[in-house]
Amino acid sequence: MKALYFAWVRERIGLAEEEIAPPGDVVTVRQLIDWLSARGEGYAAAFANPATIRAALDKTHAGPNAPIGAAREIAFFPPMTGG
Amino acid sequence: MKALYFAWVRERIGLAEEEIAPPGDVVTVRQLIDWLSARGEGYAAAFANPATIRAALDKTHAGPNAPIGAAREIAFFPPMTGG
Amino acid sequence: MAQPPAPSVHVQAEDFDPGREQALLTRGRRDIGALVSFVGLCRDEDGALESLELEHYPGMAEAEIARVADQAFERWPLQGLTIIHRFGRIRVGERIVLVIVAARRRADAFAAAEFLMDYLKTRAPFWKKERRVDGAAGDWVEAKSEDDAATERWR
Amino acid sequence: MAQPPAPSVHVQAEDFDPGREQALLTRGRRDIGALVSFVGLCRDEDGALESLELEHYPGMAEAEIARVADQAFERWPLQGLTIIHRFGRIRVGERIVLVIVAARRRADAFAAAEFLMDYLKTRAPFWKKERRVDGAAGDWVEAKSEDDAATERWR
Repeated sequence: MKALYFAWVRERIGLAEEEIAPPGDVVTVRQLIDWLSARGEGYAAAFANPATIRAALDKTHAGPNAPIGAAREIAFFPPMTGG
Repeated sequence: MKALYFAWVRERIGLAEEEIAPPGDVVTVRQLIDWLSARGEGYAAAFANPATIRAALDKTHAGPNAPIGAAREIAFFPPMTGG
Repeated sequence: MAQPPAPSVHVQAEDFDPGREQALLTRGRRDIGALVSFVGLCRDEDGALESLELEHYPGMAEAEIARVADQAFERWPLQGLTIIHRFGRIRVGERIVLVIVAARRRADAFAAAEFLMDYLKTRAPFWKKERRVDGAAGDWVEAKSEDDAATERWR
Repeated sequence: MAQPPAPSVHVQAEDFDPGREQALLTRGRRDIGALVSFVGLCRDEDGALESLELEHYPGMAEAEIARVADQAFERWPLQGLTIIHRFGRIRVGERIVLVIVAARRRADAFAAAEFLMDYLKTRAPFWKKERRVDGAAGDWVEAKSEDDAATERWR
């Protein structure tokens, strides 16, 4: 699946997007965050405070317990500050 | 003093404005309405339902018990429908 | 921080340009974060209305709108305010009234704009008479008790 | 009564013209009594800010704004709706976002406009980074808990 990162999540990870292939036991958004956090310092810094991380599955907001399912795209970003 | 009439108050009285000289015992707006009502059919029709009459003394809203005092201009009109 | 300008209040027969008025209010300003504008239009109920004839009390209309504007400045931190109210013949689809509120924050701008419209409806000396498509003079528009209720909630 | 048109939603780098958008929304209409427009502008806090860089999530931004617009149409009887949100570099004093709501009655137009702004603030995928006058990259603007509270009141 494709992972997208925005704002300071993008800056800390150092990537705007990448292909990821999480193992089968990564079922929820929260589990995917934990799995990504173990990939390196940038990821660990980006996901250090899960309370400040928002996620979207196929461009729809998703909570930490949402199942990733067959989503083709997951995005991580800070709380929104548009408007 | 000058009396001004607006909207259907004006139409029923048949005048937009006139000079009036109420006697000294006409002290409040309500008493002036009663005094005017006795001047003829048009006035009586205009002021038949005091609940639908608003007044202004020198271009400031005034309630029925407000003293006319030294006001130079009094206006009578229906509830406002601007905006 | 610059002193907010005095409210701009106009009572006029001519139409106005909402975009131009917004631009005038914000030109060169760095302190405005939110601009709420309200335009009231002459709406047709059932195809029978040709226009409204708006009568007003010259002098009192301007004074009363200015009083309401001052109240808005006392109640909310505002950066600017424009109010235009037309009188005379206004056809269906045409603009009647404009309120623009500039503020740092959107909640203040929204609240002040709604307050101003509620107060203008019930306190500004304007009266609407209907003119019908068939040429007949229509009725005077009656004041709505819901407008009084809307005004009451600001007390 | 004509069916209200679909919401007009645009996510773009270019500036917009609020007056033109209002005119487009009301042109030829007889059923609109109230037009509430909100413009959010880039405000300078203390003279140190040069501009904001607005990052967004292409595709999701449009989709999320359209979802919020649909919710507004479900909650209030509306006659038309335009939403424009810019991205990219926006200097102090420039416009960021536009919401225009057309309705028969002003209470519906005001409520829907405020609802839309509250929801856009907390749900539309945009993020603001400050660029300072001294050339330094500033901070990412932090989400405000008051914005969450503003959104909560519509539940």
